[in-house]
Formats: sequence, structure tokens, C-alpha cells
Amino acid sequence: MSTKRFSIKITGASGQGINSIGEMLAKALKNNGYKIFAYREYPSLIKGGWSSYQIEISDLELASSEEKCDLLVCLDRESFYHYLPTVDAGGVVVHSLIKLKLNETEPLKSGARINEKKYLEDNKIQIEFIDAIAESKSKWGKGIFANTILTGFIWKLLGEPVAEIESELSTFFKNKPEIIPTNIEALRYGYERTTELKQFKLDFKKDNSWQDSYILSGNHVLALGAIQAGTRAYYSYPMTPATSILEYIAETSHQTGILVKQAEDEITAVQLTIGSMFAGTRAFTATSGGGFDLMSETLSLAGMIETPLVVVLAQRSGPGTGLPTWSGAGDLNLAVNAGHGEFPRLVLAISDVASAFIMMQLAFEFAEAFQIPVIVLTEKQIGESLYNFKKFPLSLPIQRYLLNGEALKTVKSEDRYQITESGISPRWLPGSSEQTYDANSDEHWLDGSDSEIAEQNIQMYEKRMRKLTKLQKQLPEPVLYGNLDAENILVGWGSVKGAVIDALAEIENPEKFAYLHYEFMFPLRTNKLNDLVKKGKKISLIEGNYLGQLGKMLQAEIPELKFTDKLLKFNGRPFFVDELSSYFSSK
Amino acid sequence: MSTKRFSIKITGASGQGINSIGEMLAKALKNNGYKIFAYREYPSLIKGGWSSYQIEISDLELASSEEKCDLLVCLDRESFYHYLPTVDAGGVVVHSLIKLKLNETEPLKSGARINEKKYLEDNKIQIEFIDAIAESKSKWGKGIFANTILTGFIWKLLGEPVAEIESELSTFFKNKPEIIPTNIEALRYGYERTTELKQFKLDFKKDNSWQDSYILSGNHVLALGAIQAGTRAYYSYPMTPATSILEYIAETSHQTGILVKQAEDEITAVQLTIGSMFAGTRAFTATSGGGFDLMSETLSLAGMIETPLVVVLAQRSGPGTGLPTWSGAGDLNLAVNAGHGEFPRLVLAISDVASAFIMMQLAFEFAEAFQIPVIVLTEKQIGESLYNFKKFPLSLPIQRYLLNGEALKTVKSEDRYQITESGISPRWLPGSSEQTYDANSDEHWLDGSDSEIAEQNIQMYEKRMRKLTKLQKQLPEPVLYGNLDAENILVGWGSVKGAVIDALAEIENPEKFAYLHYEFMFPLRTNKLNDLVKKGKKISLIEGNYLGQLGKMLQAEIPELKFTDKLLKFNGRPFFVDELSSYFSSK
Amino acid sequence: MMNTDNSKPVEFSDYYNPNIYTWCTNCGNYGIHAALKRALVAENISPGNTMMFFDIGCNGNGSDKILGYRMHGLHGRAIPVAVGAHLANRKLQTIAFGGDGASLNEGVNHLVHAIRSDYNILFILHNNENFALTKGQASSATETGRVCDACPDGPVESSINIMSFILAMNPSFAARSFSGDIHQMTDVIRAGIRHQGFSVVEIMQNCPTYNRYSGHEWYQKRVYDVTKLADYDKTDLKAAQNIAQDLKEKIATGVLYEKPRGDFYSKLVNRKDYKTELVEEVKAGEIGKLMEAFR
Amino acid sequence: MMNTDNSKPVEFSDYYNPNIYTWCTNCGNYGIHAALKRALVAENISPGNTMMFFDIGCNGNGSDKILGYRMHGLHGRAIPVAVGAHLANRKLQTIAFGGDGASLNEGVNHLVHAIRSDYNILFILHNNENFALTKGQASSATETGRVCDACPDGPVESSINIMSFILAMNPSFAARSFSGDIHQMTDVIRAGIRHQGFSVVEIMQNCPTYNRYSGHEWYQKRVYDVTKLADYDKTDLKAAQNIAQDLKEKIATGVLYEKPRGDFYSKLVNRKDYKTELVEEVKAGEIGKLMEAFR
Ligand SMILES: Cc1ncc(C[n+]2csc(CCOP(=O)(O)OP(=O)(O)O)c2C)c(N)n1
Ligand SMILES: Cc1ncc(C[n+]2csc(CCOP(=O)(O)OP(=O)(O)O)c2C)c(N)n1
Ligand code: SF4
Ligand code: SF4
Ligand SMILES: [Mg+2]
Ligand SMILES: [Mg+2]
Repeated sequence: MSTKRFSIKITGASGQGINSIGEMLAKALKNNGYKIFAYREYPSLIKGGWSSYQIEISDLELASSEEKCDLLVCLDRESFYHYLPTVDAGGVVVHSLIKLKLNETEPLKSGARINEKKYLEDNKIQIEFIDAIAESKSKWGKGIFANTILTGFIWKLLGEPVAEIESELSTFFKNKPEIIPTNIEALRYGYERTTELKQFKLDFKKDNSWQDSYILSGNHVLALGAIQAGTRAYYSYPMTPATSILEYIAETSHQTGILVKQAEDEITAVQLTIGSMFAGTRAFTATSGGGFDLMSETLSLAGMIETPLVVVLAQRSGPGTGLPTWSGAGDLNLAVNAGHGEFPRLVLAISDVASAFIMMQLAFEFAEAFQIPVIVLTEKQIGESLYNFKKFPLSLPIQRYLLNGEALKTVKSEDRYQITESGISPRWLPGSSEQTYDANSDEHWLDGSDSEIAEQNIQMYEKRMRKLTKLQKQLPEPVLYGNLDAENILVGWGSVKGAVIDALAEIENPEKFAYLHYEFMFPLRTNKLNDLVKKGKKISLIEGNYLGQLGKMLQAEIPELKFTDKLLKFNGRPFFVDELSSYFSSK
Repeated sequence: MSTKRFSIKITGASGQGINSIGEMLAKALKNNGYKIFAYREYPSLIKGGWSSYQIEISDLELASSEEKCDLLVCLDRESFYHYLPTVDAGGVVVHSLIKLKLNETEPLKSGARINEKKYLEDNKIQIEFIDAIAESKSKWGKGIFANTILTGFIWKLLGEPVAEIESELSTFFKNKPEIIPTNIEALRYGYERTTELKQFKLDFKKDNSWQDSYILSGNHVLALGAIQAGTRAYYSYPMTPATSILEYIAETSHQTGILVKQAEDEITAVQLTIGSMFAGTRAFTATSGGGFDLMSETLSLAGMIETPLVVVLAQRSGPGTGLPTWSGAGDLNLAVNAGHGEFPRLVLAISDVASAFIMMQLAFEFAEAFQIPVIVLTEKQIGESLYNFKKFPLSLPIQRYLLNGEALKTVKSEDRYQITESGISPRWLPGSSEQTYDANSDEHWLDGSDSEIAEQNIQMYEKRMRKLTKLQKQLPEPVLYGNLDAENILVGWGSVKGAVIDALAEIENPEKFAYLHYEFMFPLRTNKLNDLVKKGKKISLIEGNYLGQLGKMLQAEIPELKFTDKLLKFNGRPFFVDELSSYFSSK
Repeated sequence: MMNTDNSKPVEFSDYYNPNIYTWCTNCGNYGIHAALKRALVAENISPGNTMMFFDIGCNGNGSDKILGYRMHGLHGRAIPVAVGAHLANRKLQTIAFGGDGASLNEGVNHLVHAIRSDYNILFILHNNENFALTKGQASSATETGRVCDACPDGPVESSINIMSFILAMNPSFAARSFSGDIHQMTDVIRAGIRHQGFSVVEIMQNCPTYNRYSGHEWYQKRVYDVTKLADYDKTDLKAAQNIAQDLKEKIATGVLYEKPRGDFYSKLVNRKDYKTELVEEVKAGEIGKLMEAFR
Repeated sequence: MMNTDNSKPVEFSDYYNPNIYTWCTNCGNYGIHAALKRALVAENISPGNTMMFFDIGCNGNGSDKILGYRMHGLHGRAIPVAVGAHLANRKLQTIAFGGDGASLNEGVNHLVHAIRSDYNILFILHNNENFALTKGQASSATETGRVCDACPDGPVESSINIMSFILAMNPSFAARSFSGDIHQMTDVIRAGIRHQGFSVVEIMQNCPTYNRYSGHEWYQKRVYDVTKLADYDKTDLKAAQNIAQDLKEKIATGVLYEKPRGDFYSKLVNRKDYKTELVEEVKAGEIGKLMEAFR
């Protein structure tokens, strides 16, 4: 059990309202001046199964969760069976399971209940039953205040003053003021309920200035980054974990004026997007792996006709339908190679909220500057976790790289695909001149007209591919976090960052490690890593996939690169801070 | 000009009948005991443009063409402008272009006519005009015998006895016996026509046993390989250069009984295929890059549900629509990485007819043995060129790797996705037992039922991926051709093989080179290459793409691998034997 | 390739799968599964002689709650994969399932082409008028203007009346039922199984969680069975098209249209003389004759 | 985002592209291009104010033989890419083109959904009843049993009457013409340009190379113009559906159906008060307010 954080897991079946409890607690905690991070697990079905809303509390900024928790709350049996083994030694379990009988035998097959009795005893875990629905019924005639009772009770266990959670509850129900008074009663009832359980004490520094910090999911911030970048149209077909981007942009469309179209399928979504970008507005689409496959022919089109395109690939665990509501980072190879033929592209990978905000802006910047498709990788872990932070990172100025004004008066159709040293040719928008062109997916010559002349074909192909060289030069090297002189370097990308950096903040021996973080995945910059290799550092790889996809890409570039260790995880779960802390501590 | 071969280029607009002339000549030549190879260039349109049918003649077995030719025949102007610069010094041009005026000025922009007069003079090329249509009209009242006249004339220039071409013409028109007599007349007329041109003499050894050798395209043989392997259904959506597979399997469907369905699109084609394989017959589909993109989601499905799947990816030059009727080898990265998530797959690459026949059989063998998707790469250059050969390579025995007989009596649903060391689990066909299973694209446990339990998810994921390890062990190393002790090693794949090996047969210094040929592209075997690297050989790369895709894959596996040279070609044309001969000779 | 000892009649429990259903309380999918099992039992088709192809969607989450040779494939693709399997082995009963999202959005191409191709499979379309599994977005069948997830103003597109759509494609069999009527569902599914050709059964499926507009009672009040109409001629396409249009007041159910015209496979000239299924024919092909043409 | 000095009337030659046409002699596409140019000129729309989206197919090989802002995109995808461009800038005239293969096979989903979505673009469907560019395979519009490339026995699937298909989808504008009648094509293209909504113009296009069944004379003998019928009511969908069915004896052409009902964009509640086009609005978004919700 980490002393740097406290973690609560609210668990139950889909549809039991654990998210509401979680959200309320999370906001109240942050209003109290704590820093939080919230992580969600849920199955791919609408009701039933087991799911959890886990809140980490600390006085450090967090971007990861523990696998273990200090306080487990269970609203249904399956969740109890499943999550009990995650309660840390000395922890507490609160449940509402009538006549729960602890299992006392060893499990015989995979997935079966553990020997619960023994686990509780061995780990000195306290457990208490609260028949919240019955209590709600007996007090107010109906069971619906059960979750509020539990919320009050949890708050009490945390040792926080009741006022804060009351005010958060009022905010939470502000659109239904009529139900607030009874809920407040239920909350107090829960708070004042007697208990055998020990009371925790959140032993973290409160920061008053944190009270008006934000709590947002990665997908919210991704959408906000795109809005910041001037997105005017969003096209998508629902697919977890990208759906919440669609939901958010649609919900706020009256405020933003963004045109939102839920397309008939992913091919349509990406074709609408490239059509809008061709005409000159900023538009994007988001999907997950399966939908991305369907979009891949259009990536190749974008590469050929040199029309900017931004596609978000929100990763979950594959292949096939996989674990649709779980996380993963197994689509890097796909992002780098999808789409037939050869064409320049940029692959970015978001790692947290700050990165989501900046990467979406950069995606449009690079897509338009280089007239290429840009793929932005994110993960369910980033998109659906709730981050607590105070300041949005910088907004980048918007540049369009289009001919206008005087330049338009002298432009000629043949300028559109001019052979240039950088590979970038002038671009002007439909309607801005009577000098028109053909954005031709057939191999073409200067104004886009068909060409099958070998010499022209080579020149045009090389022109397109040269953009890759320029692009690579322009991209930054990966950032090294931690002790820059450390002996052990971990290399990773995506949500891994949060867990590694959080772990380094919790261990005894942080000076031994540094973490090299990639956000610009293709084309790769490898100077910094190369230097580290040359200096003889021990380099290890950490990725959310089986193959070590980034590792392979790096090895193709840096012959001398050997990995001391490979931390690869591919079971739908993110890296947890406690598993990394033990890893580091063991070194 | 090579002394080992003679090459004729028949050129004209699409629709002018150059293929018929070419085919007739090719067959007649092989009936005469020569060995031939024929290569076709044509535009992506139905009539017009310029195209060529090029025949190489030799006493060596050939699998490549020269860029230059000895005899150029032009039926239309565009072809003349375009192909004149390919006539070798001392060559001959025959054309039917009324009032052709040779250009005498230097070209000012890309794609313009060369200084034709100068080119002819500098290279001592003879040129002659034959107004074949007018001659046909004056003799027989209509122009349609023009091509036959030209055929006779060409035959004469080659110095071959007229009887051979006459008998081939009769075979060619065997379904229209009424037109044979006049065509024979026209042929003789052409043959006996006076000319100022020098007469060539085919200075090659005739091989009588060669008379009943075969002339087939790579796509024909690919289809025959699949038929040999027991294919019972073929599903496809037309796309060059895969269309001729569909055409051939459809045309012969009365003989083979194969069920052929032209699907409404590529997604349907591949879904029909995997459905048929699931039910237990052998079926496959073929497409080119754009259609393959659309199929890629299904590759991932196949990986997840462990159902065999065979997809042929017939490459042309991309990206986008690219050069739809030209060749390329730019889809290796795609074949290796397409489809979201991680799953085992096998990627094979055909290099010529023998390889087409064997690889299609192996595709089914491996797909079924390992229950994985297999992607077979081919190229327009292989699929649509005509190879002349004598013996079909070996037919492999068909094994199905299915439970049957006694085993079916004791099988349990949970056996289907049993966790095994090899990663391969028992498979039995629908209908063969009352113990049924779920081929579930959601992550699953032993009988295919959903599972979101971390421990099970890891085990199943690892089980699937372990197949890759076993598969790699089972695949052969690449083959080394040429002088096994040579200092310079070229590494390549696909149609490159034919050109390299033919070039090695033509140069003065063949002992300096060897060629390492990959047909098993993923997972890669690298021991042999590694040994060569360790021995300090100079390794060079030769590929039909810009990025050197195989090269990068090899470098990711063999840190010490550096390429002395990279021969990369990406203009839609194959490697020509003469360009490689000069390359070798310059070393 | 049929395994069953047909002497033992198939029982309902033969289809029992111990996995626990994960649908919401009162979800219409429960009724559909019950009817499906009843129909298969009534037709005496055992799990081992059935191939079922499930789409991705709430409906598809039933794939591991029943027995049979099943595939739970890709979203929108249940029809073509089922067809591929059917063509390989027609001795087994092939059934495909898909939601309104799968069938009219992601995979509408397959529906259009399966109808014109006359594949002899049964397709059960779970129409709950929304994308349920992804939490309630609009499908093509969602009423215009109906507020739903990710669509605060409701869709502006015209809504598709699925049965009208199907009938416009000139099918050979089209039936509609309602997830609250297990008897009728069983009957139309049985009729669909027996029909030689592409049989579409649209089931208006309750989704109490996301479709609060047309719930069980709402449908209960409006549905009527065309077979109970004195003069209904189910071979009259125009009549079916007319009667299918109303989705507001009186909703026609039952087999609305049926006119056999032979199925895809049986129209294939080159398969006419074959007595075997494709699955039984996998052996080294005879290429000798074919090669002769290339000498 | 409109550049033209409208004082100078647009001329036919403004659309002249020096690239040489590559269609076969007597290909119907020549006539279609001529009519297209005439219609644009008659509507005084300059190349600089036009966006054209070409499919892959013989029809699409016209993309570099005309002027205008053009995209020659992917097979089957002309409609959605055109729609995306149109939504970004409605001041330009957007036209999409596709073959019968593109529209009924590879991309039938887009046709179905564009009709129900009412995007305000013009779609010209070159129906030559085959996949011409890939050398004459069957499309959905190829008659059942008609022998063609890769189909020695002819397709066994029912053939789709494209206009009937379109009319079954309840379009707001549907016209049919014939590539031999430049006047009528010009007229219906102009009507399609003027219609506010998704305008489909099906052109029965001669393909002398691969469709030898219904050539110029064949059509010439059979087509008639519905506007010449005394009592034809083009706002009557049923009437249009009836008249469109015959493809053998008497073939109805002209604007068969037209009933404006507003277009997609103008139905979007959140765009009601905007006077600008999306293309004019790209600037840093105001996220301050949005962020407040997350404190
Ligand atoms: C290619 C792809 N796109 C999107 C999804 C996400 N997805 C899963 S189910 C579904 C819609 C389900 O709607 P419907 O077919 O009506 O089934 P229902 O859940 O309503 O039964 C979507 C969009 C997916 N799995 N695959
Ligand atoms: C994804 C994809 N599949 C297949 C093709 C090959 N292809 C090009 S054009 C065409 C069919 C053309 O038919 P149609 O749309 O009717 O146009 P037409 O040539 O008859 O004008 C096909 C299948 C392609 N370019 N892309
Ligand atoms: S969301 Fe609707 S369709 Fe899905 S399980 Fe619940 S009630 Fe059934
Ligand atoms: S093949 Fe047909 S459609 Fe294509 S150019 Fe020739 S006549 Fe026109
Ligand atoms: Mg639905
Ligand atoms: Mg066509």
C-alpha cells in the first residue's frame, strides 16, 4: 500500500449507478483540495457484469491508478467475487450483498472465486455489510436513496467533513432540485451511521488553489483540443472507446456550432472528413481499430492526393472485437502501416490530457502544413479515465498554409502538384481561383492529370515521399523524464507515461531511473535514444502490447539497441502504479 | 543488346489487337523450340493510350524482360512516341503510321517527344512504314487483315520458316474456321512482302522437347495452384491485377465445379471466404491494395477466432488508385501489419509461376494447420506476364488438421480453444459433433464464451501468439542463388527474382554475386542472412518499392545488417534484365 | 457432414448454455432467443446441425448463451459470413442475426445484395430502433427528431421503415414479428427456416433501456397478424408493401410476403450435377486437363 | 470563398481541358460530359465555382478532361466525399459522378443514406449496366443471365432497376435520361442543380464495347420523355415508381420525381443562425465556457 495515495474502488453491475457515486466523491475530494485520478472498468454490455469506478487520492498530481485499493465498495456479488482480491492488506470492504457467504475453499479453475475467508484473514481486511436499499426503504419508503447513503458512509470513512459532500451533492442534482432535500438527508444518514470499521484519515496536504481545478476525461480534452484548433465538422460512427468524443462534440454543438454527422459507417465518416478538408474547413473523425481498418483505404487516398486528413484511432484490446471496453496499445503497427502503397504520414500518440490537447492541435497543423494524413493514437485508458488538473496547456496559433491574396492571382493549375525540394506543393482552396486542379488518386502530373510516363511517375512519387524527410526533421525528439543521468532508461509511449512517472514519484530509489517518452511515433526521431544507447545505458521497453511494437520500430533504426527488460501488458488493463513501483523497487 | 535473348515489342493503342499478334508469335516461337517470356504494359482505360506486348526469345528459360528491344512494331502514334526510345542500337522499327513525321527538336518538357531523327541516326536504327490496313483493303476489300499481314512480316524478319506461324494461326482461329483461309493468305502476303530492312537471325539453340511446354500467366498458375489445393469456392470483386484470377476460375468453373461468386464488394468477398472456411471447405479471395484495405478488419477477425483464411494481395503501384495497370511491390508492410490488434499471420510472396503453384498450396496448408490468416502477395508483373515452362512443380498432399473419427466422439466444446503449448487447439467442423462452440470475436475462454477475466485474457492472447513462434520455426530459410561463395549478396523478394537470376545468366562476372530470395515474408527467418552478415559479405537490397520494406524488416531482426546498395524501383515498371546486367557489370 | 442420430428428437434443453444472459431486464432479446430455440426444436434441428452468425450489438451478446456452431463476427457482417458458410455446407441450418444498426447502417449493402441473390439462409433482424450496445445512438430506424445519445436535436435524416425497405428490394420471403409474442415469432421463424431462399424476419424488439418510445405495451396495442385477415394474399408484393408502411397506428405482423423462386446455389449451372456439398469435396484438384489448354 | 467576377458570363470553352479523352468511340460518356458542360454554362457556374467528385470507372476517367475543382477518389465513394466538401462550402456547386458498379455494388450504402439524408448535391449516375473499366463484368444492373466477363453463365442474381431502387428510397429528386439525348440530359442536369436536396440523375449510358445488348438505337427506340405526357404529375411518388419499372418496352425519362423537403444542412438546429460557411469559420475555438462545466 502506497503512502503517497489512497484508493477507493466503487464496484457493481452495469446500471447500478457506481459512476454517479464515483463522480460525486471525486468532485467533492477535489473541492476539498485533494488531487484525484479516476479509472473505470466496465464490460461490453448494458446491464450486469462487474464494473468499477476507482478514485485515487493524493497531494501529488496523478495520472494512474493502483491495482490494489484501500477501500472496496461492492453493490453486487459478481463485483465482490471479482474485486475482493484487489483489496490491499489492512484495507476495508463495504458491501450491500444480502446473505453474502464467503467462499472458504481454494478455487479449482480459472475465473472461480478465491478462498475469500482466508484472504480477508491473511490480509487483515475488515468487512462490513450495509443493507442500503433496505435502510433507504425503511426510512423513505423506497430504495433509491441507497447509493446516497453509501456515499455518505464512504465520506465518513474517509474522515472528511460532511459539508463538502453535501454541497457537491446539491450541485450534482442541480437540475432536479426537488430531490435534493431527501438526498441530503440520506447522505447525512449514511455519514452518521455507526460502524465497526476503522476510520481512515486522508493524510495528504490540501491545496486550496486546487478547488477550481478541472476533472476531465482524455476524450473530453481531445475534443477540446480539436475545438481549439478550429474544427468545424465532426463525422463519426460510434465505436468504443471513441464514442464519447462523438457524444461530447454533439452535446456541445449548440455552443460551438460544429456540424456533427453520425455517418452510416466508418468509410463514410472518413470520406466526409476528407471531403470537408478538401473544401478547406477543419474536420476530423475518430474510431477504434475495426473502424480504422475500414478507413485505411482513405488514408492511402489522402496520401496520394495530398489532402490533409486527421483520424483519431482510439485503441482498445484486439484483435477482432476483442475486449471492447478495455484498454490496449496494440495498434501502433497498424497506424504506421495501414493503407496500401507508400505515402507520407504522421502518427502521434496521446499520453494524457495535456498531450491530448496539444496533439490534436498539432495534428491539424501538420496535416495542413504537409498535406498528409495524420493519425492520432489514444487509448481507452486515456480517453475514459478522469484526470484532475489545473491549467490547460498552451494553445497554438492556427496556420493554414494556403495560397491567398496576391499569390492567388498568379497561380496556375500546374502549381498544385509542383515538384518541390521539400515535397510540399502550393495548395489553394476550391473556389479561391479560376485555376482549378484534379485531386487525382490515379498517379498524376502537375495539375493532377493522369500520367503513366515513368519519369513523371518517379518524380511525383519521390516528391510525395520527400515530405517524410522534412517532417522527420521538424519533429521533436522524445522527452526524458526523471534523473537524466540515471543508469536505467525505460522507453515507452501512450498511457504508460502516467504510470511510470507516478511510480517514480513513489519509490525509494527514483534516481536510478529515467523514462524516455515517445509522442511522435512516425516518422521516428532516434538521436536522443541513440545517444543513450551509446552511453551504455540499460534500456528497457514498456508497452501496452505483446509484440513490443515501438521497440521493434526503434531496433530497425538503432542497430545497437538491445532491451534489458521488456514490460509488456496486453490483458486490457493499463499499467498500474503499484506494479511498476514493485518493478522499480526490485531493481 | 544482350546476345542471350532477342526481344520484340508490339505496341499500339488499347483495342488495336496487339495482344493477339503477341500471343500468336509467342506460341509459334515456343512451338519452334525457343524459350520465351512475354510482358505487357497497358493503360487503365479501354481504348486508346499506348500499350505493349513484349516477347523475349532465348534458349535459356526466362523470367524477365529487357527494357530495350531489338524490334519495335507500332500500330499507333502515341506508342511510337513513347516506345521509340526503348529501341536498342542496331534495332529495327516497323510502323503503320501514315505520314509519320519524325520530330527533330529536343523535348522541352517532361513527357514530350524526343528528337526522333537524331535518336534513329545515333543508334543506327532502321525504320520502315507498312500501310497494312491499306494493303489489306486493296487485297481483300477490308482492313481487318492488317494485323495478320504484320504478323507474317515480323515472322519473316525473324527469319523463321512460314509453316510454323501458319499452323499457329490456324490453332488461334480454330473456333472461326471460315476466316482461316484468308488469314493464311494475308500471313503469307506479309511474309513475302519485300523490305529494305535487314533480316534478323534468331541465333538460339532450338529445343524440340520444348514444343509442348506451357505458356501461362502467373495468375493462371496461381489459380491452378489453388485448384490443386482443393479450392471449392472463389469469391471476389474485380480489381486489377487480380481480376484475371476471377476470370480464369469462372471460365473453367464448368470443368472444376468451383462455386464462383462475384461479390458486391471486397468486404463481402472476404466474409464469404471466411464463412466458407469456417464451415470447412477451401475457399479464397484475391484483390489489390485498395480492396485489401477493406478486407483488413476480417484478417483481424480470422486471427481472433482462429479460423483459416487465404487472401491474395495482387500488388500494383499505389497509393490511392495509383497506376492500376502497372506493377509494384509496395504492400509488404501492409500485408504484415494490416488488421487491428495483434494476431499471428503468415505472409507469403510469389515470385514466378513455380512459386505461384506451390505458394497457393502452402497457403491453405499453413492456414489450416495453424488456424490463421495467410496473405499471399503477388504482383501485376507476375500475374499478367506470360511464362514459358515445361513442368508443373510438385503437388503437395492435402492435410486438413481436423478432428475426425474416434476423436470426435470424446471431444468437448471446451477443447476448441484449449490452451496448448504450440498455441494450436483442436478444430472440428460444424456438423461433425453435437459439441458445439462459439467462434467469438470478443475475447473468450475455452469454448469461445466471453471472458473479461485478466488471467484468462492473458492466457488466450499468449496461446494465439505462440503460434507465431512455432510457425517461424517451421518455415524455411530464404534460398541463395548464384555463387554461394560470392562476395556480393543481393536480397530481394517477388518478381525481382526473375530479373536478377536472368541477369546473372547474361553477365560476364556472375561469380561475384549471389541472390538471397525471400518467399516467406512473415514471420521472417534470418539465420542464413545473419550468417552472411557475420561472414562480412556485402549485402545489397533490391525491392520494387521506395522504402525498402523488406530491408527495414530485416534490419529490425539483424542489428549488424547494413546495405551496401539499395536498388529500389517504384515507377510501375518491373526490374528489367538489362538494367540489372549493367548494374552487375559495373561492380 | 451431418452428425445427428435423428432418431432422438431434439429438445429445448439441448440448446441450453450455462452462461448467464447479460441483457437488461425485460429486454426483447430474451423472447427472441426463446422463440428461436422453440422453432429449432419444433423443426427437430439439433445444435450440432445449426450454424448461427451473430453480429456485434446487444443481440450478438446472445452468441454464448445458446448452443450450436456459432460465430460472433464483425459489426454489420453477419449476413455475408453466414452465406459463405451456408454455401459450403447446405446440410446444416444457417441463421444470421443482426440489429437495425448492423443491417441498415454498417452493413446495408449486404442486406440489399442478399435479397437479390436469393441465398437460402434465415436472417433475423433485431430492430430496437437504436444502437443499443454503444448506448443508444440513432440508427436508420430511429424516428426523425427523436433525441438520443450523441444527437441532442434528434436525427434530421428520414427514418427507414425496415420492412418497407426489405419489400422494396423484392425479397422472396419477408416476415415481421414483435419480441413480445413468442408464439408468432416461433411460427415466422419456422416459416423462414422452411422457405427456400433468403428469409428475412424483422423482429420489433423491445429495448426498455434506450427505446422508451415504443415499449412492450405500445407495440402490444398496435400489432396485428396478417394471417388473421380474411383476404390477405401473401404472394402479392404490392399488398405487402402497402400494409408494411404503417408503423404508428396499426402494425402488420406475420409472414407479409412469400414467393419462392429458387435459391442461389440451385441456380448455379456448374453445380447442377453435384450431389455433394463443397465441404465434402476438398481434395487435390484435377488440373491436368486445364493445363492442356496452355500448350 | 467564391472567386468569380460574375459579370463575365461563363462560356463552354471555360471548361475546356486540353487532355485527350480516352473513352471508346461512341462511348456515351462523351455526350454526358457535353451535357454537363452545357448545363453548368447555362447556369452560369464557372469551373472555379464547381467541385466535382469522380468515382473510379470509365466515367471517372473524365476527371482530367474537364475543368473545375475535381477529385478522382476511390471506387464507390464519390457520394460521401462530395457531401463532405459540400457541407464545408455550400457556395460552390457540388456534383458527384459514379457508375452503376460504384453506386449499386461497392458504394450502395452511400446511395441509400444520401437519399435519406437530403444532402444538397447533384449525383450523376452513369449506368452502362456493367463494370466497364475492369473490362465488362456484371454489375447489379446487368440483366440476369446475361453472359459477360468472368460470368460464363450470366449472373443468377436478380438485376436491380436503378431508378426503381432510387424511388423506393423516397428521394426528393430523381431524373433519368439517356446518353444519346444531349438536350434532355442538359435539362435534367440543370433541374438537378437547382433542386435543393439530393438530386439523382440516372443516365442510361451507352457502352458499345461491353454492353452490346442495349446500344444507342435500342434506347433511341424505347425512350420517351415524361414531361411530354399530358397528365404526368412529378410530385406523385407512386406514379414515378410505376412508370420507372419498364426497362424493356417503353423507358420513361425526364424528371420522374421532384418534391423539395429542405436539405440536410438547413435542418441542423445548431447551424440555424450561421451566415458563414464552415470553410470560413476555421479559427481558434472558444473553449473557456466549455471548460467551466468541468470544474
Ligand atoms: C466496425 C465497427 N464499428 C462500430 C462498432 C461499434 N458497435 C458495436 S455494436 C454497434 C451498434 C449496435 O447497433 P445494432 O446493430 O442496432 O444492435 P443493438 O445493439 O441495438 O442490438 C456499434 C456501432 C463495431 N463493433 N465495429
Ligand atoms: C476498392 C476497389 N475495388 C475495385 C476496384 C476496381 N474497379 C475499378 S472501376 C470498377 C468498376 C467500374 O464499374 P462502374 O462503377 O459501373 O463504372 P464504369 O467503368 O462502368 O463506368 C472496379 C471494380 C477499385 N478501383 N477499387
Ligand atoms: S440496452 Fe436494450 S437491447 Fe440492449 S440489453 Fe438492454 S434492453 Fe436489450
Ligand atoms: S468501355 Fe464502355 S464505358 Fe468504357 S469508354 Fe468504352 S464504351 Fe465507354
Ligand atoms: Mg439496434
Ligand atoms: Mg458501369
